[in-house]
Amino acid sequence: MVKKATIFMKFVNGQVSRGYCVNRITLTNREVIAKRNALFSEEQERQAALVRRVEKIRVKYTGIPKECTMVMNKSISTPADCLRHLPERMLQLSVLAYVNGEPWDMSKPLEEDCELNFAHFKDFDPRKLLTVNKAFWRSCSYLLGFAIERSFKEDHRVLLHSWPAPQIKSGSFVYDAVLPLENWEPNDRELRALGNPVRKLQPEKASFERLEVEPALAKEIFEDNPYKHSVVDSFAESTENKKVILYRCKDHVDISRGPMIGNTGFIRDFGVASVHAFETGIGLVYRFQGIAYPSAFTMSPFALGVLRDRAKIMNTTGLPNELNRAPGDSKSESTTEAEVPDTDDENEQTTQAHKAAQ
Amino acid sequence: MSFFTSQMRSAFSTSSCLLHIQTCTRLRVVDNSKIGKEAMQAGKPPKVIHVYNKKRKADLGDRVLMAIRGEKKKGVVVGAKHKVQEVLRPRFDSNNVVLIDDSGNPLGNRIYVPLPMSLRAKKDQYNKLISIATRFV
Amino acid sequence: MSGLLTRLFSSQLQISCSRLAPLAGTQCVQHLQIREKSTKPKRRKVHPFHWWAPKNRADMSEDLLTEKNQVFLQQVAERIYLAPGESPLNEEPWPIGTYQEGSRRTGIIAKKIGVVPMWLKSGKRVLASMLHVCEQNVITYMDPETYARTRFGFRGKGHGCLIVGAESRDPTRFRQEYLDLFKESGVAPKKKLTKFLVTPNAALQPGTPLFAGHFKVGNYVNIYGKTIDRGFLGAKRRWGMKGGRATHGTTKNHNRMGAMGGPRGRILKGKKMGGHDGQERRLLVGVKILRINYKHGVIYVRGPSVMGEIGAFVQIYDALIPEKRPKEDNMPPFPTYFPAETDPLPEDVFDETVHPFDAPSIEFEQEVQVKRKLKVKARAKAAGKR
Amino acid sequence: MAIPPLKIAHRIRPKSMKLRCIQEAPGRVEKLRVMLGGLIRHERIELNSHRAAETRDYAERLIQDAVLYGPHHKRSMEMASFWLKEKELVHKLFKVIAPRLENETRGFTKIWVLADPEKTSYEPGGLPGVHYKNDWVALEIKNNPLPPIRPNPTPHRSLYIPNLLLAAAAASIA
Amino acid sequence: MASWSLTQRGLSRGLRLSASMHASYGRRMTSSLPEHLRKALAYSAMYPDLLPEPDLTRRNYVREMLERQDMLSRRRAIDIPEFYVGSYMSITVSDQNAPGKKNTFVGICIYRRNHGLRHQMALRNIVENEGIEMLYDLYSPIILEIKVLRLQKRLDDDLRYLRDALPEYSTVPWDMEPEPHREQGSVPVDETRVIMKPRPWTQRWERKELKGVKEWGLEDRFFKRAVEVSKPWEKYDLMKEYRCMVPLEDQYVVWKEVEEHRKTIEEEHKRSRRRKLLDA
Repeated sequence: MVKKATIFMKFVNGQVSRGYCVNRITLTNREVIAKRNALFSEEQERQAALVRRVEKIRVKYTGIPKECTMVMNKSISTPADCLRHLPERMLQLSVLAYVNGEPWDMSKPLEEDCELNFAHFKDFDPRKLLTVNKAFWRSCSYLLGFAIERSFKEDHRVLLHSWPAPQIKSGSFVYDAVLPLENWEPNDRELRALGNPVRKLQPEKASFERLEVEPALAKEIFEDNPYKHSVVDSFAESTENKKVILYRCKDHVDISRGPMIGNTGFIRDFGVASVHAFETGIGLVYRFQGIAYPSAFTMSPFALGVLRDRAKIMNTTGLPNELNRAPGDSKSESTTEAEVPDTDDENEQTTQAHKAAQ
Repeated sequence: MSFFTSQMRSAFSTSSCLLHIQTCTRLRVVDNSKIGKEAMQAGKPPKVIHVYNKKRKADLGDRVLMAIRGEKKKGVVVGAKHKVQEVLRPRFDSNNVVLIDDSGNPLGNRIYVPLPMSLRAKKDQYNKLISIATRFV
Repeated sequence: MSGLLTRLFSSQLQISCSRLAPLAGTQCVQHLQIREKSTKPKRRKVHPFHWWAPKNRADMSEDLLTEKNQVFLQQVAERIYLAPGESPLNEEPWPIGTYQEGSRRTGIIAKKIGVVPMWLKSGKRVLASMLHVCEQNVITYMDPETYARTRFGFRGKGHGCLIVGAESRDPTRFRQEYLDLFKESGVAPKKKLTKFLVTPNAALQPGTPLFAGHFKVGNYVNIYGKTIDRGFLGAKRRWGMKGGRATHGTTKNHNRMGAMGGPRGRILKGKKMGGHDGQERRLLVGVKILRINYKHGVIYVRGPSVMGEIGAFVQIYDALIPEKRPKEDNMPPFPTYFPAETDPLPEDVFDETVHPFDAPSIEFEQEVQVKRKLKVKARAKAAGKR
Repeated sequence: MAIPPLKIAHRIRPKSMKLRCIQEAPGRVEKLRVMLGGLIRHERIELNSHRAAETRDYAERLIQDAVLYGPHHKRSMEMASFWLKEKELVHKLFKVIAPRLENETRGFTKIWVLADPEKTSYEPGGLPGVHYKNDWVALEIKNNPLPPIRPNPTPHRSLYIPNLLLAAAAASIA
Repeated sequence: MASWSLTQRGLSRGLRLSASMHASYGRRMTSSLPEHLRKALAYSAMYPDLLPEPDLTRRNYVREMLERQDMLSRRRAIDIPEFYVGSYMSITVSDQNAPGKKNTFVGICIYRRNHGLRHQMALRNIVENEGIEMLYDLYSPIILEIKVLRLQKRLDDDLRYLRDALPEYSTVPWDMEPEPHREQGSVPVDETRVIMKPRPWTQRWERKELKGVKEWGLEDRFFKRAVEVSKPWEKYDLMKEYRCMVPLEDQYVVWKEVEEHRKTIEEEHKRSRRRKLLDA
């Protein structure tokens, strides 16, 4: 515990009051954010230090403008690093990497010789297109959590709950959170202010960092958030190597199965459309709904108005039991995604595309 | 004057290109006044030396001063080959004039060509002239 | 717009969104600015004023909407905006003002569509300009106090201001700032917006449609618009200067303006030279309406000199000079014409001086009758003198 | 002579060709004949945009007459044999091109703005970017056997996020 | 009527249908033009005034429609018969200055110009050895009567060269009686070819490619020069031709209205004209 405290003190130098005590049960929002961030950094450094000897791998790039082979560093180089050896236009376009035909985060290090490709929002391959769309929607949900945590004053302790699997057709991306407020109805200005942290992030092009950690560390990171804390074990069981996948963007850390888009520069007109409160077993939960679209497209304000108005309606994605959901059953994004039946048109089109390809 | 023979006429143009009636335009006398007849027969048609209006371009019914056989005579334009054709304004194949004296009475007593109907609006000025005309168009 | 859209969706899905009611009132601080006016007269203003709401979207190339979705957006627009001629919002209709001495009505927006000849009953041929009244609505009304506080409000002299918009356009073409201008009236965003000064008793509710019935045949109107843009012209074409000789050894001097010098070796200010010609705002004062086709909304005004090309927008409003103001015997509807099914307007109305095309040919009376008329006139004159 | 309207946006007034030869009018006709002959022969030519626009109008009129009246119409034949200097091209116009474009409703020719080859290689079938030569376009007759200049740049439009969202909104209203 | 119903469909659906219609006609009927095309050709010669101005920058469909309505309502009020350049005509107008307030002029129609309500026509005659021309607005309400004395065409569409031809070619007897002509069928063409006066002329007629001139009375150098300055490619200029015509689809809108007008009003006018002739 002492070690934790030192790290923490180092990181928030001068910003926290002197009377700070590690054993305090409740921390403020900012303190929690800083703590998670520090732990994440520490783990990242630790994992980086594990790679003692630099080994080379051959990465075969199979996309446009022409095929090539790059010699990269094993467990260090990421697809984002490979992109730097390609024309700048590819860097501007590419949203998601594909390694050996599988979606791969831009920030995930390459482990062995592989075939590399990239996907973008207007891809010719409909399968890739759907994956990219989902990654976009997922990243937006993630950033909604980022915005919620940063928008409230210090005396309002925010507990992020979870977000359902990305459902673009539901009209909005969602994040559920528990707030120490009763019957809070934000007005238009407050809604606009909620989206501000992400809108400021857009020109920064902050990248998403991926890290696989042991469940114990994940529990330590989320020890202040009972909902996240409780999900860690089930999440770790569902993954292959029994680890928990964490993502960090700026200083926000969250659990997700991924993949995420390369950076926040691909998001345009991020906005929070509405906030709905609903009663559950754990009390009042607020559902934040937002809307955004990729920066690869332009959109008329009128069309965006139509979509925003639709996003104001309560999004019922991931609420199967008539809004009654206990925190223990809460289906975090990772589990819910697997359970959503593949009936929507996107998947139909994918299967058709599969058949056509064969 | 052998100068105006038919062979020579194709060699140079006299006044046919002058479509406005203005100073130096040669006109055709269409009444039977003695001086007019003589001038036309001699091949020396009268030449406008002044137009009695502000525009200095004569239209149908305007008075002009002409040099004819060494004399100054007044006349009324009774036909013109306008370059710009206007509705209900007759376009004649030649620029016709009737010689008059200072009081507006014609010098001759016969007019050989039809006169424009718009001349009848100036009855108080050219009563005599209108009465000797045989035909209006 | 968003409020209307919310209504649309909520009515379908029956989920109340009443918690997201818009703000009670917008608070904005009016900054009063005092600026020194430049002494240099500005001949022409090419760009729109910087305080106007930006209109067209800059880049639409990456919309990449499917045809289905484009149709869907059109359908939404048709449903949420008022149809042409539909009554405005469900708020209380404003009281209709009554005419008093010195009242000033709104004008209407029209398009010049051509010049045709017409014949008067005397047989005289006159030219008439045809002005096609566009589909248009009142967008906003500013009362005199508010209007006086705007940039050019001092010109209003106690008048209020009506903003009228003509020709509905696809809302996906415009920016949000421009779309916001049409929130109050609920009409579809318009291509053309203009401002008319009115007295408060002639104020109209936003959303009110305007028609050709706003005027009557025989009224005199002012017409305001922009002249044809001819671009950069030489002195010969712009001012009708003579130019140089065509032949006799002339080189490069055929189209030049000749001497321009003035006293003491300088050129006088305002010397006519080559330059940009046209595209200037001009006012045509007191032209008579000879005929109105109410069915197709076409006004025929006397004279071929209405400014602009065919298809150019012009503004028509009542003449202001005392002799040509609307008179009591031929008073146009005040504050404007409201269509009533019980009393429809006739299709086509001619002025009494104009010969209608379906009437038999003109035959003049014999001279005897003319003489009698002259006598009557002379008598009337004599009576007047006494 | 009654002429059906052209199905393309044609030039309202002719513009100068800016030829090097001194005689503008006959030189213009001569140049147009060369370009029309090339177009009918190769079915796709590259030239500057201004000349392409001029040539396109004439090509449209020629093909329209050929489709409408056929080879037995005296005037159409006269026109074709004036504008196409080689006899075999006249034959090709009436026997090959006209039957092929019989049911074409939106013009018989097409102008493509040629794209930057580098940029297009990043986005297969992407947008026209900087032209690889200033003001350089391709003029082609429709339905030609040549490979297409640019494949459909957006084949899966309905899967783009704005379209998915709008389609869902439309479905929720209906 | 079958062809006209086709035309109407073409009108309602715009360009698309008509294009396929032309395509099918093009294949089947190569030797003779389809009936609706022939009708359009005949009407555009018969009623050149009813066609709008072909300049695309000045066209407006509302204006053209209203203008056409006015023209047809004027044609209802007064009998404006079919006539061509070259026909012998007599026109009576109201005139304040004329005795009896009516003025009649008889002559040969030498040209028609302008479109719509601005349409004008010029008559020429030789009266007392003086050539006189009168210009009329066709739709002016002061025109009381238009009579066609002899319905015919000449070899050229513009007879202004009669000003420089010998006077006998433009002389029309003042007291000419209207000649009866067949109501149906083609219009006779007067193939008179004129002899020109010696120069000077009002224009250089030898450069105009006139068909109706027999004797020019010119030296060879004039014709040589005419060949030098001629522009033989202009008749092949497809776009020039296209720019000075109203496209076929726009013409159908006009001819559809004209067809109805002919059925109702002109038949009545024709009957009354025939009755008058019989009475005389």
